[in-house]
Amino acid sequence: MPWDRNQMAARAARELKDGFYVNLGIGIPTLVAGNIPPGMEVTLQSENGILGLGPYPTDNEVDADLINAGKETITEIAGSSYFSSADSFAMIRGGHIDLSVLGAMEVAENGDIANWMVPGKMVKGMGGAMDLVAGVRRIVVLMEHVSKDGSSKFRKKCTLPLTGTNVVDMVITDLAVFARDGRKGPFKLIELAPGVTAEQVKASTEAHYVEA
Amino acid sequence: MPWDRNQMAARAARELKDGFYVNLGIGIPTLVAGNIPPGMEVTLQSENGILGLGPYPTDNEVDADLINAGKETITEIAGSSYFSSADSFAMIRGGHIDLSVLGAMEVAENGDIANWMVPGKMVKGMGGAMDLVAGVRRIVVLMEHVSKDGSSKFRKKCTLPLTGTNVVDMVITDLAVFARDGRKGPFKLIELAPGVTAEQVKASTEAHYVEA
Amino acid sequence: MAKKLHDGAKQALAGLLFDGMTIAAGGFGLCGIPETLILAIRDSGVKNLTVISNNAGVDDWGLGLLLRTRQVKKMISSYVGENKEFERQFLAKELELEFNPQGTLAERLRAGGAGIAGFYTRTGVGTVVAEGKDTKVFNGETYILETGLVADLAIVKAWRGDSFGNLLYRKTARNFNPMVATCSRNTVAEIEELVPSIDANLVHTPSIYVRRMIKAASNEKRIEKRITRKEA
Amino acid sequence: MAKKLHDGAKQALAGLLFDGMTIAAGGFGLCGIPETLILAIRDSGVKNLTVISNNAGVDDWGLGLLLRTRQVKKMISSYVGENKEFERQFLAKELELEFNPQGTLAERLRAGGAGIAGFYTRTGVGTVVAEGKDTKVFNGETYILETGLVADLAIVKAWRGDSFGNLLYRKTARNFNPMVATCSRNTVAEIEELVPSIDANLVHTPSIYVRRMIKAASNEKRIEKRITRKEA
Repeated sequence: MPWDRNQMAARAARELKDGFYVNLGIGIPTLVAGNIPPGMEVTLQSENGILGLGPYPTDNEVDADLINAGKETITEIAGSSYFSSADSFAMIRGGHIDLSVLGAMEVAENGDIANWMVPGKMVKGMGGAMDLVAGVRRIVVLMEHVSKDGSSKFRKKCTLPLTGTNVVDMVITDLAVFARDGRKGPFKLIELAPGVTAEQVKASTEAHYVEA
Repeated sequence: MPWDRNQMAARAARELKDGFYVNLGIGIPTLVAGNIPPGMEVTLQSENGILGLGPYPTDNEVDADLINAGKETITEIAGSSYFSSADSFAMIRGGHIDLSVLGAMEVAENGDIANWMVPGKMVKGMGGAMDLVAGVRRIVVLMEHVSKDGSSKFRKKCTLPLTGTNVVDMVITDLAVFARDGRKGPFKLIELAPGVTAEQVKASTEAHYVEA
Repeated sequence: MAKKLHDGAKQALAGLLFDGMTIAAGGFGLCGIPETLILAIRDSGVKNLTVISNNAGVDDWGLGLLLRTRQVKKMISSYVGENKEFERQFLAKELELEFNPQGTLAERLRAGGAGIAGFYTRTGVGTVVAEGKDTKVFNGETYILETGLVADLAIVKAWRGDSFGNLLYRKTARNFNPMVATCSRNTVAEIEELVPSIDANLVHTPSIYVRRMIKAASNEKRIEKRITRKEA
Repeated sequence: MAKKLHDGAKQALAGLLFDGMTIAAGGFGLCGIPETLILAIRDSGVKNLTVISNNAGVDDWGLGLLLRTRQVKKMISSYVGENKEFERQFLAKELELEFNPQGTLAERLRAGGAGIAGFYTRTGVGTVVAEGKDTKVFNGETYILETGLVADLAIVKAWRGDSFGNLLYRKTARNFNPMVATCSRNTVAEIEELVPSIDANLVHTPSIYVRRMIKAASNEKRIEKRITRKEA
């Protein structure tokens, strides 16, 4: 049975290590926060200028001056700090964030990613996505294995405008996990969702990858 | 009678305007601080990271964490702020400082300045001098008219390694004041020290300039 | 010294507005936006504006107000998804749009304020963002050249300010405000609270960057996505 | 989380030192220098160092201690006038020296920490500093290309730190420390005071930049030019 969204996020959470500084994208990646193993200290950054994100506020705690990059109300925790957008992206671009979990529309077998625009649809903008994929040390993508029309989202080449080239280290879908080291060589199928077979994955994946 | 050092500094102080942010170099330029007209508010910056320099401290006020760019103990005043060296030079390089008064070994008739090294002598380094002449909106040089060997310090060309090219707006010596607008065209002799004649200035100046 | 604190937004903007000008505005979404100054710019009727701001407000608040009145010719932003009027004008080609990656936009504003004419970043390499831009290889990696941005007028929102013009921002309402404050010779700040002094060691924006200042008349601080959890 | 606070300088530097490495150090003159860590680096005997620091200490304090023991191969600085042993080694060609304008040095450290490979500045145009460097014209003015600096180890001095590694500096002892803290993956901070917490809104260096931390054992804070005025 394929992983559901929370199970996908839980699988991504297994990539975290104690002491990591992590940026989580909007959508499914935000579910990773709820799956950090107890006892592990992971500090979340949001690119609008906070290190040390706490949970959503209670009604009494809501503060219009305290939001995340998804513009949702949040809270601070012990050890938090605030900084400007320039300082925030200095942190991101300078390789100080250990890992980012992002959603995607497409990932290519060479590590390219497309997650910011669909030609013909209204373009909302890339926000911080291009900076994150270019700057964070390790990029984990969380996405459905196939799109609504059934086509593979892990592809030979991206068809949509790129967010970054050769930047993806791991792809976690509802069916399987693909990974590679040092952004070199092909991705390798390293894990299957329970009950999903390697053949099923093969059949629904356009990208070339190495079998486990 | 030529101006003495304090009179030169007082002449430089007449270039200040209410509300100016000013950086004063080491040496004679520091005397400008004592010559700011009463009632005029001028904020002094020091490039090691303070805006709003106060006077030297009393014995009780001495604080090792509070020095100016000349490494002298200083004080803060109402409205002061501290910042990093990067932020300090962003302020300087970005053209936010209205005026700087600097010493010089040589100034050329095209506005070049040399004030950081003498070949053959030990080189101490340029410190912030190159950043100041490149970034501050208006550069006023305070220097003796002639060097100890009697040669003109306001020259056709600088002979010493340059600090900056075409950056000087005004030269104040013990004999006279030369100025030009917009860093274009020749300097003009605009003022003589009391009792000093235009002929005397002419005789001891190598640089071409326009007579008053 | 010429007093920095002015009685109102109209007075603080007097002489600083002209048609066709470039205005940089602080804020992220509706958080930390100079609400009062935006309203005054709308009321001034100044037009053909190029506006540099990470976002473009919503239909009826923030910079969306200037879009509605058709005062904006061009936006330089990273994300504009929250504004239907924006979409309409853009699709009708009534509005120019230049997308910058958010970090590139923040750094371009800092560079403009810091006298850095251009800088090399990996952000956007191999994407549409790189089109037409110079590239250079450093240590085997390709970087693209981005340029500094300056504005004819910068408007920022701060939490606290003193009479000298030193500013403090609050929490994530800081965002783009500190760089925007540096990118113009004409920076006007609106502050929520005027305080007698700010600890010199803790100032966010030094007074040198603030030319004029007002007490904010509008502090609505709308929340775009109010998400809460139950009390424990 | 692995505890950032270590018992002493030796422990905090364990595994981070190797011959031929590059070390960036905060401080301006003798103000805000990581005294304790410099002493520990001296005692470690590590050699052939390239040291990035605005100044080189004095003969018997600060980085001058590492010059005296001949542990330094090269200095990258803006001003080194206070050190006779430095002069002797330099004139005897025992020591390499790269001068950077002070603002360029500060910006190169920030750029290195911020993933900016290079930037264009007017500083040094037409001087020896420009020799061998790329230039580019922006808006009719010539700028020179300077590159980002990174270090194998960064050492900084802070006033206060919390257990997370957030830092506060004091007055002009801040100087180069904030950029130096960002320019390495291995930043060790020595703090004068350990505090339970620092207001999140007022942190100078966020915890992410501090890998290890110690309480400073040496806080001499020598004054180079003690100038005083008479009591009023």
